[in-house]
Amino acid sequence: MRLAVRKREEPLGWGVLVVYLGALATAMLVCGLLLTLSGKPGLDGMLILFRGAFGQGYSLLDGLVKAVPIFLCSLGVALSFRMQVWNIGAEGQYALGAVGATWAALSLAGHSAWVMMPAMFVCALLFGAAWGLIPGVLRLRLGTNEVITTLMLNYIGALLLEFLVFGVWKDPASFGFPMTAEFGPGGQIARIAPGVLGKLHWGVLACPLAGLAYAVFLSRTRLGFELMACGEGERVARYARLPYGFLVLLVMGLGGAAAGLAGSIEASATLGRLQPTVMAGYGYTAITVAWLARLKPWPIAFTSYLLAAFRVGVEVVQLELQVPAAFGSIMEGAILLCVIAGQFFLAYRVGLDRPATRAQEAQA
Amino acid sequence: MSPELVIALLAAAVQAGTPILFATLGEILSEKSGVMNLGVEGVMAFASFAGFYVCFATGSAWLGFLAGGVSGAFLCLLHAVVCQVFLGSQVVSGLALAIFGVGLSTFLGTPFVGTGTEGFDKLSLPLLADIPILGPVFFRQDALVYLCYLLPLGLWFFLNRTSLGLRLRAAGEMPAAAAAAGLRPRRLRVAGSVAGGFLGGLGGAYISLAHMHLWTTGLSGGRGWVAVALVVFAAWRPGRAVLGAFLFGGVMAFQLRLQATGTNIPSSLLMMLPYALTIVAVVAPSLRRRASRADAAPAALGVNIEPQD
Amino acid sequence: MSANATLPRTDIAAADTLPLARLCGLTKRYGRVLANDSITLSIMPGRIKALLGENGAGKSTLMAMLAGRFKPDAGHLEIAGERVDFDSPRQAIAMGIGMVYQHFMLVENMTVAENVLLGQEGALLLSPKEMREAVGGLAERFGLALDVRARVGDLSMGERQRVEILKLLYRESRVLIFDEPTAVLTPPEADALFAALRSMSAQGKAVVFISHKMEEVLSVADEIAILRKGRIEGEFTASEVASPAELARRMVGRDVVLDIPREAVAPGPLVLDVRGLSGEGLDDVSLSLRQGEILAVVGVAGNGQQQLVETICGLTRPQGGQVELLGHGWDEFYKHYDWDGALAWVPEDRAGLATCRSFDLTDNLLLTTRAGFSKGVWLDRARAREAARDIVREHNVLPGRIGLQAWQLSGGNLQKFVLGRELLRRPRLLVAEQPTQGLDISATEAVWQRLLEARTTCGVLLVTGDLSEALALADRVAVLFRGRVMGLFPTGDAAQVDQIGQLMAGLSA
Amino acid sequence: SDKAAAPAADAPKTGELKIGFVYPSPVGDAGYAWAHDQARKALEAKGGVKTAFVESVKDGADAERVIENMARGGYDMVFATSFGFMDPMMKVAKDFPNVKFMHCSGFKASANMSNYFGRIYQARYLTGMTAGFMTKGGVIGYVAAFPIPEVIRGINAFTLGVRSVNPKAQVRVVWTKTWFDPALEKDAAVSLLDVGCDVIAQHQDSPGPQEAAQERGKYSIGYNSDMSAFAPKAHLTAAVWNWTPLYEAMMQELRAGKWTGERSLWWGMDKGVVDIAPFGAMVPKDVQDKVLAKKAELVRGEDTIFVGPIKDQAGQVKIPAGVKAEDKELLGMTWFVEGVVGSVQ
Ligand SMILES: Nc1ncnc2c1ncn2[C@@H]1O[C@H](COP(=O)(O)OP(=O)(O)OP(=O)(O)O)[C@@H](O)[C@H]1O
Ligand SMILES: Nc1ncnc2c1ncn2[C@@H]1O[C@H](COP(=O)(O)OP(=O)(O)OP(=O)(O)O)[C@@H](O)[C@H]1O
Ligand SMILES: [Mg+2]
Ligand SMILES: [Mg+2]
Repeated sequence: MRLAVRKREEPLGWGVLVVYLGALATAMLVCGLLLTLSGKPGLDGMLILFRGAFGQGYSLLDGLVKAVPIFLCSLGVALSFRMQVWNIGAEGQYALGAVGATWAALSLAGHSAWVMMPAMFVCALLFGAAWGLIPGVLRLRLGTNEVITTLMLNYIGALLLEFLVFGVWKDPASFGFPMTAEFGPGGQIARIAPGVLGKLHWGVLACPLAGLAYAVFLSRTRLGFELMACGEGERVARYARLPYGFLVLLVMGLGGAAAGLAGSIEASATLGRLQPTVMAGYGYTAITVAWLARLKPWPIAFTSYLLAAFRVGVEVVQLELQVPAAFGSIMEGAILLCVIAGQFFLAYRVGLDRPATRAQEAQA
Repeated sequence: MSPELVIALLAAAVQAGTPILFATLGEILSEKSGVMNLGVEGVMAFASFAGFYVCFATGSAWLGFLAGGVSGAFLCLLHAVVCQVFLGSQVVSGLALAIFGVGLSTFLGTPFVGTGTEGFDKLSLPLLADIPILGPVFFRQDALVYLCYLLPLGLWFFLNRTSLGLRLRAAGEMPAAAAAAGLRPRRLRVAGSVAGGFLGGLGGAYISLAHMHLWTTGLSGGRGWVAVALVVFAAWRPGRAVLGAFLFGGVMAFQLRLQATGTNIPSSLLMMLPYALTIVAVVAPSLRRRASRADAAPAALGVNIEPQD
Repeated sequence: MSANATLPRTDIAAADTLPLARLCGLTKRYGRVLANDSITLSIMPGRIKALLGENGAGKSTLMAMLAGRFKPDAGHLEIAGERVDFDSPRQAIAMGIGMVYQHFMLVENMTVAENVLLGQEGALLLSPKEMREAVGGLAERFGLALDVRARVGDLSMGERQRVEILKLLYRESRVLIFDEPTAVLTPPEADALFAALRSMSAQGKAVVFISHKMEEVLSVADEIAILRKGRIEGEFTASEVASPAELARRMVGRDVVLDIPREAVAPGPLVLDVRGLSGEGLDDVSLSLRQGEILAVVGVAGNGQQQLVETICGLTRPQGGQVELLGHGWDEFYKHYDWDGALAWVPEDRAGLATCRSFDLTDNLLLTTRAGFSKGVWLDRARAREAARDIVREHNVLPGRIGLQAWQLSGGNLQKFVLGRELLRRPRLLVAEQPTQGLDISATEAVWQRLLEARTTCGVLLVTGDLSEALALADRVAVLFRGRVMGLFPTGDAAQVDQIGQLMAGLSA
Repeated sequence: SDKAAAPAADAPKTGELKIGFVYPSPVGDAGYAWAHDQARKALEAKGGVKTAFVESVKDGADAERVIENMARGGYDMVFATSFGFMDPMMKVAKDFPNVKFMHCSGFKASANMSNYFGRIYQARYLTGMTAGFMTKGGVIGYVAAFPIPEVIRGINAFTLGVRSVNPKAQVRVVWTKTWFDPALEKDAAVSLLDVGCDVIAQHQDSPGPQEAAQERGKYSIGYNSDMSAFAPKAHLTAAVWNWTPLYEAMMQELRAGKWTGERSLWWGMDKGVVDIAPFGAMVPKDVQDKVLAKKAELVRGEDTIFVGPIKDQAGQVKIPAGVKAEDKELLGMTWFVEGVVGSVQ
């Protein structure tokens, strides 16, 4: 008898929940221990974390607001990961989306929302898509590795945003601080019901729409099917006459557009203007989320929310226990590592292997 | 720019490139064995603290340097366990490691912020330092830079001229073949990953012990991400990693000097230079020819070894 | 054949010699599947043992346990009379057991010398020169022509196999196991392999080889063991078997028609016309194909077959010469490419190219037929499921559930499914590459039957390295060598047919 | 302000005060947030005040949430210490009229929100004088983080100080686009040393530039706090923050029920919020005396630093002779004075 590891033939069903909860509990245990070691109440810390993340109506809403850009960026990268195109450039595409929306908002300043909003979204989508298409084209035309180009374009995109905000777009009324003028009422996404729903803004609607589009596109349309088939490699794509090149451009473009949309929503709804701090690393978080969720839309939504809520909760832990902000990173890292390790049990069955022969079977 | 300034620029490029080179070589080693580690940033951050701390506590710079390597190896062991034992996604695990390592270094290091250490001082090599141009650029650096000159050669030799190197590459190219040849690819990968982490850790320790001589948080400052990108740029070859790291360091040093001499170009645009140049450097060769097969990533890079039965 | 007609002997070891290796009651199960059920077998020095059985009978599993890759659930191994337990291939290698796996275990990005020495380097430091000399000398000694500096990825299948054999020789293995070694070889390469096997067994080594080809089993093996559903069905010496047909009967348990009657079908219109195709490794290739006809293109792999197929199937544009498909020029045909009623292609690599590993059968059906199952931008999966179910039923694809993913199907069943899918497209030109490679005899029979039936509605271009397959199916044969057509003649022309072997080697008649 | 007159003062507060601090960066960095946190600790040490802080908070939604959480949590007063927290704080202030809000480095205010800052440029002027005396080649390097008014104002004051004692000297600026990357800041300093600078000043949170100067045997000017520990041989002096007086004054106002919104508190050397660090041993006595004499003026409240004529880089007069620049102008400064070499972006 010994430990045997075997690939599961059937999906795990409800066991999934057990596995994830187990992984989460392990991570919490580690973090609680760490807290205790640094002289803070470990158990309390974890309770505060959960209270901060899920305890009140407004904390739920705060998590939701924070999840919006993560979710959108994550959908974008998940799409390209589906066909093994390693777009890790959501951060840069997000920046360009914010830039695009700002450009529209500044050019059309003073118009009504009916004019400004569509223009801002279109510009954000286009700018983000264009930023995504650059590595796409380079890959198709010159075989350039997209990992490196998208990564570098992240830096360049963020610097481009800075260049504009520190330069030509700087608001004369901002006392020289790097920020554009406010977009004005027509260019700002309003909060849905400030009293009741807190900071929740209309931009959140983009999430179900994008998520639904993602799910329907992949599972119901021919192009979506072709996209997933391309994920099996370029050779299969050639054999099955799949439009590989077009799809590479499509996923890079759509991924960029999704990230761009996130950027524009963040600029318009939560800042109301463009400033460098719009860059908050959502594009990188999105990659983690996409992988954890195994590129599936529902899990992406769930994971984005969880991660966002968790970050909200950590702030409360900071406030109440005065732990350094770095503790949040440690916890996040620990949770990720535990969950990834835990996913092992989703795909494999571990058990004690008992030798059985046909003779024994006959007896049974 | 005057000749002296150019020489100073090149010398600065060598120093700025050194920690990146350590980390890039480490990542090459890891990826050659089939383990992609996106967490280099975390490894460097953590190692920069560990290196500082041990140097601070023992007073020995070399011990500190070693401790940087060991701590990097330790973090990568974590990565190896998650990916090789639990078959977790190497991408996520690497990203998690980056978050974790940076957090841990800040968490542990906060009480020591601002503490100085001895570290490594500049050490002119006799004779060599007096060679015109080359001397001031290459041979008036610290001891670790000289170590770093030898490392690419050593890594190349290890990968191509030793049996362990051959086995490691086999584990990265086709673990099943390695297993059939009686090797243990999983262990080889863990070893490759840990050894790579050791080198990455040395790069981190370099920053706190030689580049700076003090500890504060955030020392790695994004250099780990650059190292990951440079591996692709270097096409997994130690020699080209040298070029990449020093080029990157050089462009960074160049734009600072351009500002220092007085220019009207906005700094945001100047800061784009290293990144834009990296893209150009990756694109340019492919304009002429398709990348050769030897330039390709290890065939099983990032692909976990499935359990046999 | 009923079980009591011939008493199944589970062990025919001679009592006086000690077996090199003995498998004692080996059992292995995969989940619900009992792959090997207490199998006992002796492997004798100086003898060649063939292991025969249908797809999934458990041959590979059994040998993988002997080679230390898998651990048996029950039973044990004896090497030279001593009981051993292998934890990994390392111990098996040390005990002198070497295996050439069906899918070669070679690192494509390394040289021949590096592959041979992997794990056996001896010293800590490597000297490329010494490595080359060691491996080169060995290759020379055993007459295996190879460039030891070459990258394995650049080698033909036959050459790769030689690398695998070199590995075993270098390790001085005494038990040599080959899993379907000839599946990817052309006849001349197979002959060379058999010569090597014989010389190795003459040196006192024990050879075990797995095969689906009756003729070669009878010509090479000293003794034959038959596996069925994880159990030894019988073991006998090769001389006890009179003919391939008898062997097939013993294996499958029923009569297998090896000679499928091939009635001529009235030739229809021209479906393929290749004139003077050159470039990309091809040199002035001309051939034509009519509906109702099977044209076999034979040759050693790597002589331009792939380029020819890729050109015809629309992956590469012809550079020199002309290709006419169904009466249209190449450009025109592929500009108005239609999934239905035109061209279908059954590629050699059914697991990696023709299907997607992790797709279920419905999605794999859609891979080439999706245009027929879509309304506008939407995909009609319900209808595709019906069609997949039909294929599974009609072509007897086991285990018959369309929800299974491609990797869960055996090669033979996957091939039947791919063929069914491609025929669903009602092609008028069917290109089939190595359609029965690695398939057992009953699956082969089924595939052949389908191809012959297909003739009535289309022309079939059969690209194969298996001469017997070409002769059994084709109306005409074209021999390809270094991108040139060395001969093109009807299979009825006995004189020319005898020359095929020479033509394939580049010697013109 | 178009709002109603400042609300009447509250009733005096008794019992323990609950005060929240929001920092844009980790407190561990010996820099900007650290300086604020020193004052927070001083408050706590004095007793009667319970404080809490959240560090590394991003502008925008994150800041709003953190400030709001503090307001909800029953904090009496919240200090937000970064310019980017201004708008979020405004939003929260509207929803929580009973909580007092203090925003650092901005310009907006409301009934229950005031803003505050310190005239660190006064200290910079003094350090500039020191550098001007100590430079041999007349070229001084300045490693700067972001081209925002606060930094530009500091560079200008510094340069004016330099030129007040060394009219030919120039100040070369290198932007790092980061508040905190020790290695990059050090590299930037090295690049300045390479072009002949012999004193290095900084508007950065890490001591990286100090190290560079010491390694090359040149001089340096610190920032935020006394950085002499990092470079004892190079460190001439530093422009340092001391927030304690301001924060303690706020506590007193709060206790006495005298705190009001709608105010802009821009405190300088006279109130002790900014200062210079003790001089290094290498600074000659007469230099020290001259600088301290100027400091005495500032301590008396005689701030003539930005009194014209002041020309910009192109030689155009920006502040006419005899005119003292208004605070509003200083808050939005986006041009370099004559003597600065470098791009203002
Ligand atoms: N890794 C595995 N996991 C689960 N089942 C397996 C695995 N490998 C083989 N099997 C099952 O074990 C049985 C024996 O497989 P095996 O590969 O030994 O057959 P084989 O005789 O070599 O077939 P073939 O002629 O196709 O090569 C089959 O029923 C197969 O489905
Ligand atoms: N991991 C696995 N889990 C379950 N079944 C498996 C697994 N791997 C292989 N099998 C089964 O093992 C059988 C034979 O596997 P193998 O890989 O030997 O096929 P193959 O030899 O390529 O087939 P063929 O010889 O027909 O080309 C197949 O029926 C397949 O279903
Ligand atoms: Mg098999
Ligand atoms: Mg097989």
